[in-house]
Amino acid sequence: MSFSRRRFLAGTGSAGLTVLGASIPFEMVLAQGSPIKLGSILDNSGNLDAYGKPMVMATTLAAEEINATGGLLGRKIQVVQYDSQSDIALYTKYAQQLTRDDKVDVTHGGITSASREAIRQTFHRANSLYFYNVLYEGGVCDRNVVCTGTTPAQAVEPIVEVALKQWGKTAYVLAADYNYGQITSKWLTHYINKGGGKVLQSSFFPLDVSDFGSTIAKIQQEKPKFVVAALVGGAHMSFFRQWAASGMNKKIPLCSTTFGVGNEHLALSAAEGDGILIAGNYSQENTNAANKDFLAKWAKRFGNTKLVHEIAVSQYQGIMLWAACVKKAGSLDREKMLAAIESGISIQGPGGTVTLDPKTHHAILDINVMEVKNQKLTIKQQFKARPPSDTLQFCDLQKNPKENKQYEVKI
Amino acid sequence: MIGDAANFTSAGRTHWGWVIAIFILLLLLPAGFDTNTPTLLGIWALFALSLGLMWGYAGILSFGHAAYFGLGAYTYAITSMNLGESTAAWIFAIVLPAFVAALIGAMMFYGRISDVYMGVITLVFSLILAKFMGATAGDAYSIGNARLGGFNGIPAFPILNVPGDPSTPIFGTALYYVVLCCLVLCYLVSRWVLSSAFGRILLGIRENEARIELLGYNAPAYKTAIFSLSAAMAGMAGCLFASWAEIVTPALFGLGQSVEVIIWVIAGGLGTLMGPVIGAVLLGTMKLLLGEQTFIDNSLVIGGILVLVVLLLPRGLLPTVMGWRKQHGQRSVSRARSNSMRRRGGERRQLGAGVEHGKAGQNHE
Amino acid sequence: MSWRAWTLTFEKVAMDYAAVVFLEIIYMIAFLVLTSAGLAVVFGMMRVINLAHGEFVMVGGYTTIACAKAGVNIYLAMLVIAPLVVGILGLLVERLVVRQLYGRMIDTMLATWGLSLLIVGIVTFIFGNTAVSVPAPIPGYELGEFQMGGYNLFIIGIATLLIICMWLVMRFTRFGLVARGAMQSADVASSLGYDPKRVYMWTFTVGAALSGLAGGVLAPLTGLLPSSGGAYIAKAFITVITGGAAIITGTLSSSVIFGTINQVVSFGSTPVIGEIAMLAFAVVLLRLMPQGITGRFFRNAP
Amino acid sequence: MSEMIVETRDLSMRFGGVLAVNNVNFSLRERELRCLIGPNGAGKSTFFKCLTGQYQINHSHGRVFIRGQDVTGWRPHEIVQLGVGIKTQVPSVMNGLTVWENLWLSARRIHGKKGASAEVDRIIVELGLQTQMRRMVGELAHGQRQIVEIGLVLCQQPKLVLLDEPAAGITGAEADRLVSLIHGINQQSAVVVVDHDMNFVRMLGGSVTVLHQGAVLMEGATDAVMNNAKVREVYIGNRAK
Repeated sequence: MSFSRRRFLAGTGSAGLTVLGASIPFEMVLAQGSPIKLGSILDNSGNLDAYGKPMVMATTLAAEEINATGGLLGRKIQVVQYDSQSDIALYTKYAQQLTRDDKVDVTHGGITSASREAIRQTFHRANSLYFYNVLYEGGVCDRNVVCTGTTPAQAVEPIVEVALKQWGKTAYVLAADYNYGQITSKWLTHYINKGGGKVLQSSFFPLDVSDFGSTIAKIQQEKPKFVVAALVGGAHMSFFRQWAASGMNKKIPLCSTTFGVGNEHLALSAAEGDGILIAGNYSQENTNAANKDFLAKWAKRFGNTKLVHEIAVSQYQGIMLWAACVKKAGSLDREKMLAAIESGISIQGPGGTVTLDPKTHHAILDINVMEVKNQKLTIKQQFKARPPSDTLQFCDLQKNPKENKQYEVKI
Repeated sequence: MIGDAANFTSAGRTHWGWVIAIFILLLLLPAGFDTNTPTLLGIWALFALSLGLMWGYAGILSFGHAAYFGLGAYTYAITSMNLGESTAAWIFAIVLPAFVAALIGAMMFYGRISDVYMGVITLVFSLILAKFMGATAGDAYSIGNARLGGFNGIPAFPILNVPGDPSTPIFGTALYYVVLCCLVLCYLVSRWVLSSAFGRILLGIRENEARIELLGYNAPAYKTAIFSLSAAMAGMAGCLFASWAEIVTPALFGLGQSVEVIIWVIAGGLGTLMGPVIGAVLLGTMKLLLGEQTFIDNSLVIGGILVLVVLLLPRGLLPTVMGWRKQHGQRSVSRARSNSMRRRGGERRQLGAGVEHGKAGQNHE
Repeated sequence: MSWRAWTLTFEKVAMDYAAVVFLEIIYMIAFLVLTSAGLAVVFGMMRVINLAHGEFVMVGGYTTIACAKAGVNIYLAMLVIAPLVVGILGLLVERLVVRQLYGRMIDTMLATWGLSLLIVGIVTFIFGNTAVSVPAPIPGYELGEFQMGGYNLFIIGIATLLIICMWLVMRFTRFGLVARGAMQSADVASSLGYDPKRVYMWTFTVGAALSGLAGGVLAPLTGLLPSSGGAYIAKAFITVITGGAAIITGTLSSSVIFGTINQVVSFGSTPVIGEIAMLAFAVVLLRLMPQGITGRFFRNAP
Repeated sequence: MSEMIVETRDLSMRFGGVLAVNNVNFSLRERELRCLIGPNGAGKSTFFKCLTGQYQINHSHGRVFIRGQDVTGWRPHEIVQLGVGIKTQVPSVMNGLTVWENLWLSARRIHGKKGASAEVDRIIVELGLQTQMRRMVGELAHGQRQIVEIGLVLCQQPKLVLLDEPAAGITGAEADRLVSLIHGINQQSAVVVVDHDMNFVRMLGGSVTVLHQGAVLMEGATDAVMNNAKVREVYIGNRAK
């Protein structure tokens, strides 16, 4: 059940539930025996809600699905959902509540890398298992954490290859001004240099910047062959608007590491969005059975599949992976769970086969290079089972399980 | 100096009975309740107290008081990360905001900048800090081994520890007691300041700055001093907040923080010390409760309250209640009346001044 | 290609780039004028600082986007409907709140501040806390080597028009006469035989309508959140106060100063540093002229 | 200039186009009582504000000496600290504070914490404000507020007292008290009274300086000035307008 006000006003979903609100623990079903507690902190409102809302829906869908098939270890799952309202400070508050008060068995949450870094240590200290299910800049090496989203080696490298091949060798990088953007831009430079290209300039923008006039002029001054946008959030959407409004989308091609993740391609008109190149694990056009099945369930539960996007799917896949681990471990005991996580376990998700890499606790994923065509993400090229090779360079949790840091690429 | 307190009543007096009673109650609170939220409320109360002292007694309203709250928090985070030990960080987090405020205060008050114009400057300063901190994600921006982190803020810095012993951090109930003590301490300090000649001269400045100067007092110096003291308290609150939240983010400098504290003070009662504390606790509690549901947006409620308070009880909660309690005590009523009269009069005077200056030069004689 | 030809093309590009920068500066000035006009009218004539101004702008924007999404002609939406809606909103606010507080500047600021939160809450309740936007209705155009947003020109045009209209009204209409009187001292209106309360009521309504217009016109460029008002009010507040009491001259002069600083620095470094520079300069300016620009220079200008 | 307690040399004050004070040379001996008169717009208050530092004078516009010190460009509180007591045109008191508190704030600077209370009590008796001492000044009648402000001046035990229109808007009876008060003050200190109310000036006696269009028109004993044709012409001509 989504708790969006609009749904409430539209009359679907009862006022009672809505009043309960997204941040009050609610019984998914009346469990026989104490339920397994699955914590979740997501931005269900605010600047980042375009990412968060579908993820909350995915969480609900996954939990209901598991419960419908008898739950785990004979126990139902209870989702403890908090809305962090796009406010980093709330993440730490709710993370503390999840570990200290709710004593959850696992937490699937966090959207921006800022939020992840804000709560990761809290879970680490509390020895409370934490799944981060969003594409990110890679490098997190922490035995307590599982990252099921794509990393630069998986999504950024292929898109850079394609871009360099079909557009040319010089690029201009625009990135959100926080750890995701900063580190991702380093990886971009790394891969572009590797491909014999050159980054003319990288500019960073705080999440509340929504006027890109001077930037667009600067880009034209630099005359790159293509532009890479690692922009995040509602305010940054207006870059794509202003880019199109100035007619640049006809002159300099654009690729993005984040576009589509917040369903930007639906918010923009076809004229504005067409031709933007992106790469990710999921496209609604995936033909595999798991995806057909997933979309059907989603449509049945929420009316239509309009909002399904990359990280909603990886949230779903993350929960399913965790469920698989619980089944394999046959218990919620920490060591047994970690053993299961590091057993090379894998599932069939809407994004294809998802396998957990024992060394890094990251996912091995299929990658699609996609192009925006009249508000759809059409697949141009597929890469099967790409490993998180970036993180693999640094991180081996089986050799040194005590490790707890995030590695960055050195330029 | 207490000898003449009987005659000098406008500075208010310590209601020892209440203070002790409440203090004991709060001491016992952890027995019955989880201290996580009360700690936060205590921190907010301290923040409100810092503004209440400056605004209510010296008539200086800062539209960007969050600047000093945030400075305290960041200073603490950065210093403690570099030193690994919190005591020095704690002291620094109080001194630095005080120092910065002294500079800005001197700049404003010696420059004869008043009411709205002062409002803009205080506001702008907090905005500058917020903008800057929000744009420091690059690795270039790091102080010692603390990365400012821009939008990320600074997570995972050492929280407060028992002085001299980094291995035993203060959190949970212990932190609650620390906050409680800081709050009481600051309350008593404020009381002492107000009962001193310094405090009384501030009252004079609030009532009629020109006259105080014509009595031979250097008003800008006094205003700068109280501004700095208030900032020190705000900084202390920020430092405690950092230790409570275990993260500092640019939002701490934000407009929202500044607005909220103003609302707490005005709703609780301008010109009292207990008022702001009560305002912070009540409205803070409400904010947290509203935050736990998404049916009604909490800014809707907070905003509504502010409008109603300004319209219906311009003197704020506490003085109104006091007014009811002592309906028959002639003095308090008369004081109450002239208090509210003062607030209106005050606005008029500032306004008048603004207009006069605006045309200074056309009116010779 | 020959050195001469190369330098020629280079100069050509440099020229174009200069033109681009210049246009961006003008655009920022227009932006500031638009977003501050409403606040300036109210402050200049009533010495009331309406801190719900940003939210008025935001409501104007939402009105426009809502109408456009509902299929209404977007120009009709932004130029007529938005000002109308916000104007009415302003009228209500004046009658219900501001009227009670005349002469109490700080109290008015606090009440309107509360009002702003209230409006944010209501908009959040209706539209949800989600970014909304519409495509700009005007295509880009080529300026030599460069592509420019055509819609920016439209905004510049509207801002210029607005200033001219305000000046004409101030200069030639009875309302303007009373207005200029009221700017000098509050009693003038009554001495001219107008009920000050009526004058204030209409002033506030007009101010609100201007804010609505600004919101409507700016809506297509930047996406809107219910909290967007905050960004407007901060800039407008600073622009107006620094400008001082004279509505048009003040707003225009401070807009020019801040717009130029903001954009020049933005081009030199980043938009954020640009804004910081603008804010810092506002402090310096107020320190030098504690009564705002027009408090110091051209005092009797409208 | 030692025995001169106030002296201005070629003092001028200009507002925009208007020359409000036109190089005035004014001087006052210790313990002298001087009335500064002139029609409205003569520049009395501007001149007064130049003495009190409320208007800053830059050195190109003349000099002001008080008690032998060149105070040109000083700020009010610095001038006051030389032992100058000032009462401004509109009664400037702290409305939100009680009479006692107002006086205490004044006495505090001279008499310190200990002495202040005693001094205040003494002054309150002297001014006969016992019954009002705990009332808010804001609640008092205009005349009483004037008295309180005189009290503020008294508490400072000034060597020089500057009074701007002390008689404005007070009743006849109060006027008499005011006169005796001022004479009392004049026992220890020099007094400058700015006023345009001729009768009040007569009651005060002492010498008179007449300002006209920012310049000194004439100076002398009260009666002499009052009967001077030029002065009358100025006043009456002014009335006629």
